[in-house]
Formats: sequence, C-alpha cells, structure tokens
Amino acid sequence: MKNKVFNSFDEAVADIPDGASIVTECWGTTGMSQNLIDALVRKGTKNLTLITHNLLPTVLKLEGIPSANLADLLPQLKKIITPVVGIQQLGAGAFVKDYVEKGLEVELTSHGTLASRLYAGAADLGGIYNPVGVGTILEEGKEKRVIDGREYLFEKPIKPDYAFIRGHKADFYGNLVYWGVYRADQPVMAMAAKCTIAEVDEIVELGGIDPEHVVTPGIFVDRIVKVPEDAMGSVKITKAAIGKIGEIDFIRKLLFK
Amino acid sequence: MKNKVFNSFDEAVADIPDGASIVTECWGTTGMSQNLIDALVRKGTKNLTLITHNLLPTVLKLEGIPSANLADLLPQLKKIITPVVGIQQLGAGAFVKDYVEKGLEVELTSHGTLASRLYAGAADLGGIYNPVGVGTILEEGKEKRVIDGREYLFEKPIKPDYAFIRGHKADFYGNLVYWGVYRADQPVMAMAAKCTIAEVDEIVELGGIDPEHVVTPGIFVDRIVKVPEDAMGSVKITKAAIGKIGEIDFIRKLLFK
Amino acid sequence: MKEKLDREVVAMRAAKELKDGDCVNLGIGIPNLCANYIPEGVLVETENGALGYGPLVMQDEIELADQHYTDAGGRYWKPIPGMALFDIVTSFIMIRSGRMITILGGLQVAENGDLANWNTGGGALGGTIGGGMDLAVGAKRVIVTLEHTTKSGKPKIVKECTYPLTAKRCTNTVITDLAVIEVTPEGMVLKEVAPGWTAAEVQELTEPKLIIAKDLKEIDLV
Amino acid sequence: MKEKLDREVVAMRAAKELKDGDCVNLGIGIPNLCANYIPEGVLVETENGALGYGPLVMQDEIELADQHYTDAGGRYWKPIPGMALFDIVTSFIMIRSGRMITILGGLQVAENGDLANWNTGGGALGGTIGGGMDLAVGAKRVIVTLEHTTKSGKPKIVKECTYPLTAKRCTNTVITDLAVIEVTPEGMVLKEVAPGWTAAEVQELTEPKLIIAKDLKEIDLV
Repeated sequence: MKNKVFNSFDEAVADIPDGASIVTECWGTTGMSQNLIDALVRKGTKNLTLITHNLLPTVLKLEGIPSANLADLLPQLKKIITPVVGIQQLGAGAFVKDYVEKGLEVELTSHGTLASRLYAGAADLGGIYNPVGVGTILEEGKEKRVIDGREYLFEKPIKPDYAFIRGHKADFYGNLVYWGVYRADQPVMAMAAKCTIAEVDEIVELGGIDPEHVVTPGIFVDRIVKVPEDAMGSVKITKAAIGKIGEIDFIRKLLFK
Repeated sequence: MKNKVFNSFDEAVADIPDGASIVTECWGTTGMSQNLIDALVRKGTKNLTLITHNLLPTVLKLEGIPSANLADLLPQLKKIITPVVGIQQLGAGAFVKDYVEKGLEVELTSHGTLASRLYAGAADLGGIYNPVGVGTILEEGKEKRVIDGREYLFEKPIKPDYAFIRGHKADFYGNLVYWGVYRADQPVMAMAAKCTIAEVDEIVELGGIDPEHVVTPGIFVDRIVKVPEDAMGSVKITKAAIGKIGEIDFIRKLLFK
Repeated sequence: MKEKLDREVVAMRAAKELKDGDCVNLGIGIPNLCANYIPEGVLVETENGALGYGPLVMQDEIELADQHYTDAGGRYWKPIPGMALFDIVTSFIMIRSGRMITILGGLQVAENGDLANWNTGGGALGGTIGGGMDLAVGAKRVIVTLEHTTKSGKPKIVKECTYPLTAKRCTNTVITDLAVIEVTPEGMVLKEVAPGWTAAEVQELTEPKLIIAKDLKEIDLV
Repeated sequence: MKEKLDREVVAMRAAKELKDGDCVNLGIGIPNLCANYIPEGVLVETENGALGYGPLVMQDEIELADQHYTDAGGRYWKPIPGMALFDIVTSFIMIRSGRMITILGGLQVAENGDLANWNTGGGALGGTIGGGMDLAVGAKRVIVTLEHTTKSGKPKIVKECTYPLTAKRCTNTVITDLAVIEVTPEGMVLKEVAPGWTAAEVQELTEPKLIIAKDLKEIDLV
C-alpha cells in the first residue's frame, strides 16, 4: 500500500517551489493547518499565492496566546485571494495594508464565490457565471453577461497547486473526517488542489472510519501528518488558548455572548 | 416544530402541476423513489420534464420481478434530460424510441455534466463552461468558447421544480443519511430542486442522526414519507427481487460476475 | 429629543419576522443580538457550516467553549440534537438557493433596496466581504437592521448609497430604531413607527419619500 | 489464421498498466473483466459513488448481493474496510480532476487519440453516454481496450472515427487482442505485439501508419 504518511511537517512541504499557489482554511483560529504553515514559514518559500477565507488577526499572538496565525506567512506572499483581508476590530486590515503598499496583490472575492470557484476548479470547468458581486467593486475587470434577464459576472476557476487541510481522523488511504466547523472550506480545497497535504489529530487503520461517514475520500489526500499533542493547533494547546482568551477582556466580549 | 412528515405518497405529490420538472435518481433499480413515482403515475400529471441519470429497463417488470420502474412515467413526459436513454441489452432504447416518435423530447448530457449543471442550479449560477462534450454531438446548439487555450461548451444550470429522493434515515428536521450507493445523485438533486420530497426507510427523533454524519441537511428536504415494509423499494421487497433476478439467466450473467 | 429604540429592542423586533420552520443566518452587529430572541422552531445557520445549533456560550461559562463549535464571527455555541454540520459548498448552496432568510447589518439602504454594509470607503481594504454579498443576493428574504441615522443625525436610508454596495436591489425589509419599512416596487412603505414617533418625524430623518401604510402602527414586540 | 488473444488476456494485460496507489474506473466490455486482475494497492472506483470497494459477487454467492452495493453497471460488490462512499458531485470531481486512470471499451480509436465508444450510429438514441465522456475527458490516463478489428476484419484503429465521438484526443494507450499501442504527438507507437505476430501483420490490420518502437516486444503478462 502506497504510504501517504509523512513523519514531519517539514518533509511534507519540502517540495513546494517558489511561486506556488496554496489554499488553506482560516476562520479566526479554527480549522487552520498551523503546523504546515509554520513549516512553510521555516522553509521561506517566496512569491506564493495564498487563497484563504481569512487572514488571522495578529492580536492573539501579540497577547502571547498560543494561537494559530496565518499572518506569519505574509512576507512570503505575492498575492492573496480572499473575502476577508482582516478583521477591523483586531487591526489586521492595517497590518495587511503595509504589505499592499510594498506590492502585495489582493484579489477580493465573496466567500460563496470562492466556494464556487474552487468547485469549478475541482470539476474541471472553464468558468462560471456568478450572480454575486454585480453592481459592486467586484465587477471591475470582469465580463458581465445577461442570462435569462439576470446579470452575472464571469469568474475563473481556482485550481491551487497545494491545499493545506486540517482533518480530525485519517485512515491510511487518506479517507478523512473533520470535527465540527473545522470542516468548512477543507473538503472543496482538497478536491480543487493538485496536491493536498493534511494535518490530523489521529491516523487510524483501514476500517477505522465508517465508509458512510467519510467526508473527503482518500483519492483527494496526498500526504498526511499527525499533529503531536503538544503542537500548535492540537486539542490540548487549543483548550489552553481558549482559557487564556477568556482572560482578555476585549476579545472575551467579542467572542462570548 | 414544522411538520415535514406526510402520511401518504399521494398526499406528498398532490400539488405537482402539469408541466412541472422533476429530478429523480435511477441507476438500474438502485436508489429510486419508486413510491413517489407510482403516486405521480396514479395522479396522471402530464407534460412533465424528467431529469434522471437513467430510465429503468422494462424487462424486469415484464419478467414479473417486483422491481422499481421509472419507465412507467414515460406516457406523462414532454421531455427527458438524461445521459442514459436506455440500456441496449435490455431493449429499453427501443422502448423510448416509440415515445420519441410520438413527440417526446430527449436532451442528452453526460452524467458528470448533469452533476455540474445541478450544482450550478443549486448554487444559483447562470451557467458554466464545461470541457465534456466538445467535438461530440453534444455540441449541437451550444456556445463554444476557448478559455486559456482549451475549448468549453456553455451549459445552463438545472433547477427542477421537484426532486424525488430516496433516503435511508431522516429526522424530523429532514436531516438525511443514505445507504451505500443509493446516495449517488440524491444530495445534489435535493439541493438543486425548489421542493424536495424524500421517501425513506426510517424516520428518527432529533438526535437520531449524528450531526457529523448528516449528508443532506434538513433545509433541503421539504417533505418526508416513510416507505412501508411491504412497499416497492423497501429492503424486504428488494431482497426478494434480487433473489428472483438470480433465477433469470441472462440478467444473472449481466449483473453477477 | 424623543427616545429611539435601543439595539436590543431592534433585535427583538427583527427576530419577530421569523416563524417556525424558517432557517436564518445572522450578520454582524444588531443581527448578532437577535440570537437571543429567535422564536421556537427557527433554525440558525452559520456559513462556516452548521445549522440548527444551540445557544451561544456566555462569558461566565467559558469552560463550555469548544473551538470546534464556533460561528462565522468566532463566537462559541453549544451543540444540540438535530443540528447538522457541513462544508462551505453546501453552506453557500443553502444561502444562494433561496431557502434562507438573512438578517444583516447595514451602513446604508437605498430606496430601491440597494444595500451597503461592508465598507465605509477605504477601497478594497476598507472592509470585510465574507459571505455578506452571498447572503444579500441569495437569501429568499433580506432583513436589514440598522440605526435610522448616523451619530451626527444623517439619514442611513438614502436615495442612493454613497458607500460601496454589497448588492443591488436586495433588501426586502428595513428595521431601525425608529421604523419598520418594506421595500416594494412602488417605493419604501412605512409600516411601523417607534412608540411616540409620527410618520412625519420619521420621514424627516429619511431621504427617500416614504409611502405611509394604510394600517401604519406602533412597533410592538408581542 | 493466427490466434488472437482472448478477451480475458487483453483484460489481464490492461490491468498490468496499474500500480500500487492508482485509482481506476473500469468501463463496460473488456474493462469489466479487468476487475479480476487489479494489482494490490489499486483502488477501483464506480461513478455511482464508491472507491476502494471489494470483489464482485459471483453467480454462486447471490445471497451476498445487496442492492446498496452495486457498481455503475448494476453488478454487486462486497464492502471492505477502507472503502469510501460518496455522491456523484464528488465522484465526477474525482473523475474530472485528473486523479483517476480509466480503462474504457472502444468502438474505434483514431490516430490522434479520438475515441468513439458510445454509439454505433443510431443518433441520440443509439447509445448510452453515462459517465463515459467525463472519464475520457477528465481521467489523467485513458487506456482503451478493444478487439483490433471488427468481426468482418475491418480495422477499429482508424485514421478518423466514423462513429459519433466520445471525446477528442483523449486516448493515451490502446490495448487490443493483437497489440499495445501508445498515442503520442508524433503518432501511434506500436510497443507490443501478440505472441506469434509481427509488426507488419499488425500494421496490415491497422489504418494509420504505426511507428514501431525500438524496443518492440511480445505482450507478456508477468
């Protein structure tokens, strides 16, 4: 059986060349492939195109909370495709602005459009006509077409070179299940990318995942690395981080009812 | 809590008007919503557009096997959109031909294109550029466009009025799981249709389906009917049918190794 | 000056628009506050992939917070039986296929239903699009909640939006701290006013000409 | 006349193209027969939504047949650990995203790789498209298995297909009862011939001019 399990995050990202495009998940700090991102930061790969739902606010890091942080990758980026440049309250918009002034290209999109474009990439489509963004700044530079009396914008598929995804359990074929809202963008990212690398809580034997419950079939997962218990993004460290977040008043107000 | 459970198949299809479009599953005899189809045959609704992967071979019925049969709906159809008009070995092509001569319109498509068009309908897209069918008879009447050096055909979304789907378990919100390859087209059909009617083996309490295992969230399911144990398509009847199929030599050779 | 409704009351009034069987996605701002007043049988959706989940975790129950159960704004919620978890492709099909009601915040709403709610004018980096445009275009009903005027008293309900748009002609109902307004093909119809306010007083703080509903009444939370 | 390989042997030779870690979708006809000869570590996919499933149910074990576990051709298979079940959207993404190898049957293959395999000329009703066009366009490698000639001895490997096409320029490898041929930008390269046959004899039954591989060898099943 072909071995998809890598022993280290550094090995798993070792072949990613300068100029590659990478899609990864970030909703605040949930569902991030923090260990793969850190490995790519260590490797120093340049001129990357990053496709992501979000860029993590840096404030948690500044407060010393052991939290995932996609913003560390900013100095290595040529371009970002995202619906969320930064969360204003946490000052991330300003943070990104510095990089934009130094030449970082930002392509804005809506999150649903990002989902459809990733689907289009995965399903080998040449493009889609999308109703979202008509009459907004997202129209700029896009073909507009009226179909059955309604306006649409032409959007290109997204087919990233690599996806970094965060799973819960993987078996040796790469069949994956997620946990809660960590699922989010991961399944479509895995299908759209040419090479998908997953960091997971647990690796199980074949049969350890009920075939009816598989969310991402193994054919879409090329490499698997287990997240050690004491690594960033592990359940243990994440629980500790939530505790600390609860001590910081303004974040506490933001995140708790 | 809004009640989605209907007590009979006839009630569940009672409001379907002449001229409606209906998408339903048919892979041979697996995954069919036979009881909803039978109810629609009883109702006699006319000028229907049927979207389906397949039309069931009639031969099983001729042989007296208690098996699902979508072909019963043929006299009520104005149009079919399908990748499989009939299975030649079972004589269904000839069967459909009679109806075509009497005015039935057939729109051929590939199965993957059908999946993408249903996705496009569900995701509210105006159209897609599809690489499949270029250079074939499926080109006829379609816009062709070169995108990044490759040819694509423009395909319209499919947004049927009704989906008849076959689930395994449903809870009271309509959250659904399937069983084996009965899943197939059902999830995307449920999402693309304006009104989705499900026939299921079992209806369970809220909590009877693990939230992580839900395949079709309840928002996509408008009506639910339980398949009685002695009805067509129930596990009991289907087992009996397989036994009978095994007695007919030429089908046996077709379906068993 | 007469008193306007407070944000919590606006949220309560907006939540009254929902009924048993509805699925709703709540935006940032006043809509967040609606979470506490959702009628029974209404399922709440979050675009990061959950529908029909339980109440939010309160500040004094932080030990219940689980990173795997958060909404699109990063707030923690409690899992309950009957909820469903799914990916963003499914989530945005829910949102775009006309099955969802959405309650959104707003910076400006125009007479024709145009909505501006994502960007105060800082260019591409001036705000967060997220799933807001998808909700505005795709939802079967868009309810916008906002304060009737800016802090300096300028109308937020305008003839034409000056802030970058979220979507064109998308708003169905506007609920403010002064009024409930329906957007119709004939124009904006004033349906309800805050207690103690007259239609004329609301009109004064509103840029487009309002059509006064025949059955105009006071905003009522029952 | 010299003996050609039988269908079972063609299937065995085709299955030899697969290696550990490959995922393969098998079409109707000779490809069906490959199922018995799939090397270890190769996962078989069926477009109705299963990958990595177990062996087919044999005629003498009908009691194992379960309607919930069938392939696209309606044949019953046995579930095994490690398999995955999914819907057609996921299935056709697998097929179209260049991750799958497919072994298809063929009516005709043209010099440039054009494939005709769905329709013998009866118009729209003349055949079954199913997922065949998706496989031909989307698979990372298309292996076509067919008899080298029609029953009346006419070449099926032709300069241009006369039957309705499945897809243009899609075929990578042709495996027949006489030869293994690679489709390259320079033309069709004859790589292997059936035992006892010469390149010239194969050429005689083939319409396009074949390029003879330097390392031409006999078809070998080991």
